[in-house]
Amino acid sequence: MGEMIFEASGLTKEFGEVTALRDVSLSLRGPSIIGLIGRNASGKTTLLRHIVGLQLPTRGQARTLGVATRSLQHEQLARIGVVPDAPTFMRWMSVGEQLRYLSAFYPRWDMERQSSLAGLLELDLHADVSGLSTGSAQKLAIVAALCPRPDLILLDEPVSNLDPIARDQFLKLLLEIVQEDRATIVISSHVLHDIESTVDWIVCLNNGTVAADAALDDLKDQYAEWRVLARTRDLPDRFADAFVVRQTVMEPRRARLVVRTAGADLRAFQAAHDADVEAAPLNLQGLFPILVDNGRH
Amino acid sequence: MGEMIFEASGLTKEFGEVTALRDVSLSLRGPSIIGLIGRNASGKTTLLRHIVGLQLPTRGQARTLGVATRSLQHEQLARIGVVPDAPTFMRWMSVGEQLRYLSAFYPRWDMERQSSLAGLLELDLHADVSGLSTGSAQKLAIVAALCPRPDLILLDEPVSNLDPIARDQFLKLLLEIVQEDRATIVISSHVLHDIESTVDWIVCLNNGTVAADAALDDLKDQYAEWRVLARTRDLPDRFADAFVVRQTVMEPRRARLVVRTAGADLRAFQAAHDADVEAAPLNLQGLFPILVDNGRH
Amino acid sequence: MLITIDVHSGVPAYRQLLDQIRLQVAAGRLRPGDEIPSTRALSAELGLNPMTISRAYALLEEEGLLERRPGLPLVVRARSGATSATARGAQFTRALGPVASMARQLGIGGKEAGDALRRLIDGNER
Amino acid sequence: MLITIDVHSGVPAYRQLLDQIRLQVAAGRLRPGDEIPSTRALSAELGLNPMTISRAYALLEEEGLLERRPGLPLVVRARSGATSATARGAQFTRALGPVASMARQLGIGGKEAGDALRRLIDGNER
Repeated sequence: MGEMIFEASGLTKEFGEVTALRDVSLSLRGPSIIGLIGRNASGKTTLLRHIVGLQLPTRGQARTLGVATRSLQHEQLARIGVVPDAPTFMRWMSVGEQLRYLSAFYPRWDMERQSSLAGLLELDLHADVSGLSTGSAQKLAIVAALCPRPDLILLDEPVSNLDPIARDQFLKLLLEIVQEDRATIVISSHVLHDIESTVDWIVCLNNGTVAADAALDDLKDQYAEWRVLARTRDLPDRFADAFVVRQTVMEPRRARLVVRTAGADLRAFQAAHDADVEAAPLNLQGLFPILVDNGRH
Repeated sequence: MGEMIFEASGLTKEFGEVTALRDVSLSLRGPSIIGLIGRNASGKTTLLRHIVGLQLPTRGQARTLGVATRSLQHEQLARIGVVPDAPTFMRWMSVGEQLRYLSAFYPRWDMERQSSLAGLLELDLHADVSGLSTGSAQKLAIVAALCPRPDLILLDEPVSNLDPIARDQFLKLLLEIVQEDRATIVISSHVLHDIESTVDWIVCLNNGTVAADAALDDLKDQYAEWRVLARTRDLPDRFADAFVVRQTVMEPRRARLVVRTAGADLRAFQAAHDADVEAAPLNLQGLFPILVDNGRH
Repeated sequence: MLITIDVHSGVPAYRQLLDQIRLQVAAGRLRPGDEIPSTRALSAELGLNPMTISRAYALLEEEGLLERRPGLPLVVRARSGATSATARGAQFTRALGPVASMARQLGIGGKEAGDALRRLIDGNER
Repeated sequence: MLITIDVHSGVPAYRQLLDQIRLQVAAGRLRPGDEIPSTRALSAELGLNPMTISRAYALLEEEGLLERRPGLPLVVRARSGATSATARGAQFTRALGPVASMARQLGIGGKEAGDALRRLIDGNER
C-alpha cells in the first residue's frame, strides 16, 4: 500500500473529565480520500486536530507524515492543508489580498490553481473578507488550503454551507486533486450522500473509539438487508441467529433484518422459517447506524 | 386541493440596489411538505421571512393563512412555527426553562410532544442554553417550533448541523406531524438527498425568481437522461433538437443528454443518429442544475 | 405487503408504489379482501411522504384494484380471473424487456435464451 | 464505453464497474484492442473515486480481460471465442435470475415464460 500518512496507537485524549478519544489505533495510508464519519461529539474534530498537531495526546502515540505530532516542523506543516469547521481570516483584507498574504508562506503555492478554483467556486477576489457569507468564507478557506498543493488535506465539514452545485463542483475537484498531487484527503461530513460518492475509505468514530476503519466497498460487502415474508406461519418475535445485526418485525409475517453476510445462510433461513427473502445491499446511510452500534461493543 | 397556505402575486423585494425577490407569484396549498431549494443567495430565506411577515414586499401581494402578511395578528402567528437558520435564545435559562417560558405564549402547546421530541432528538432539558452546540441549539429551535402544534411550519436549513441519525429521526418526525396535525411544512435545504425523501412539492428559486413550482414526482416525469452510443458514425458536436436541455459529448461516438420527455421521440432519434440510447430517470440532484437553468430564461 | 421504495432512483416514488402493489396483486401475494397498510403506517415504515402514498392509493382505487370503505382499511378488490391473468402477463412482459435487449447485445438467440429461462424456472434451482 | 454507476445503490462501485466492463466485452461492444478510458477520465466523467476505478481495472487485468502496456492506455485483450461464449452465457444466466423468480411469484410456468422471451428477442420488437 501507499505512504503512511497518519498513525495512531493507543491514542487517548482527555479534556478534564471528558474523554474525547479513547485508545484510538489507526493507520491511514495514501493516496486516498478518507471519509471521517460519526455522530455529533464522537471525536471527529478532535482527531483531525491531532493529525495536524493542534492537540496532543494525553496518552498514546500520534505520527503524521512520519513525524511524532508533538515535533511537527514547518517542513511537514507546509505539506498539510486544513479547512477548519469555522474558518477565520484577517477581516480588514480583500479575498485576493488574504490569498496573496498566505501565498508568501508556501513555496509550492499554485497561482494557476488559485484562479481556477476561485472561478469554479465563484469566489469574488475583490470582496471584503469581513462581508463574506458563511458559504463564501468556506470557499475562501478551501482555496487557501488547496493552493499550496499539500500532500495531506484535512477538511472538517467543508460542504455544509455550499449549495448543491458548488458542492458537486467541490467534490469533483477533490477527485482531481487526489490524482494530480497524489494527495491524501481526510474529509469529515454529516452528509453521507456526499461522502459516499467521493471517498474510498471510511473511518467511523463513536464516543471517541474507532467503530469502523475499512474500504467503503468492503463495508458494503459485509452487510445486507433481508426483507422477509413468511409463507405459512408467523415469524418469531426475535431472530436469535448470530448473523442478524438488526431486526424489525413489522407484522407477524413480515420483517426487515440487517445481516452480516459472512455468516448468513439464506437458504437455511428460508427453510427454517418457510419464508421468502429478498436480499438487498445497503448504502452508506443504511450502514451508518450499524457501524455506530459496533462502536458500542 | 387543500387550504391556501401562502399566496404571492407579483411579489418583489428590494434591499437598496439589490433585488432579492423579483415578481414572485406562488400559491402554496396544504397539507403538504414543500421543499424550498435554490443556490446560495437565490432568495429562499427572504421568501420564508415574507411568509411570516418578518419582511414586507416592496411591491406586490403576499397573503398567509388568508391574511395579508402586513396585517398578520397573534391569531395567525400562533399557528405558525419557525426554525430560523441561526436560532437565538435567552442565554441565561436552561433548555427546559426556555421551553416553559415559550409555552406560556401558545394555547395549544403540547407537553407530551415536548417530552417525546426532546427524547427522540436526545436534547438535554437541564443543559444551559448558553452552552449548547450549534447542533443542540438547532434541536431546541425545532422543539420550540413544533410543540405549539402549528398549522404552518417554516424550516430554514434545519438539518445542516444534525448528524445522520438525528437528521433521519427529524425527517421521519416531519412526516408524522404533517399527518397528525394536517400541517403544511416549508423546508429549505441544500441537502437535496434529505429533501428528496421527505417532500411532495418543490419550489425552486433562482436569482429571486421562481424557477420551478411543481410536484416532485411530476418534475421527475418531465426530464430524463439519455446515454447515447453511436453505432456507425460520429455524433454531431451539438444536438439541435428542441427537447435536448443539456448535452455533453464525451467522445465522437458517445454522449450524455438531458431531455424534456414531453417532446422527445427516442426511436426517431435512434434512427437519425444510428445510435443506441439508454434512457434513465433523474433524481433531484440530477434535476437541480436544469431547474436552476430554467430560472435563467 | 413487502414494499421497497428507492426515493433517489429518479423513478417517481408514487409510480414505484403503483408498480409494486400491482405486481403483488397480479402475483397473488395480495389477495382480494387483503388489507393494505394505512398511509400513516407505510409512511412511517418507508420514510415516504404521506401525500405521495395517498396519490398512489387514489390511483389504484380509480383503476379498481383497491377499495375504500368508510372508516375501514383499504382492501384489495375482488377481480375476475381473466383480468388478473392478463395483468400478470403484461407485468411479466414488461420485466422481460431489459433481459431481451441484453440477449440481443450478447448475440444470444431467442431459442437459446428462452430455453435458459425455462430451465431456470422449472429446474430445481430454488 | 458507456458506463453508469449508482454510488448510492449499496452495490460496491468497483463491482458495478467490473460487471459493466465484463458485460460489454462479452457483448462485443468492447473488442480486443479497444482502449479503456484512463482512471482520470472515468473519474471525472462519473464523479467516482479514482482508487475505486484503479481497483476494478487491476482486477480485470488479473483475470486477463484488460492489458496494461507501459505508458499506453489500457486495452481489451484478445481472447479465445470459447472463453467469450462461456462468459456471455454466465453473464446472461445471472441476469435471468430475478426474472425467473418473478415468474415463479406470478405463477407463470417455464414454457410460457421461455416462449414469451423468445418472441420478444426474435420478434420485430426492437
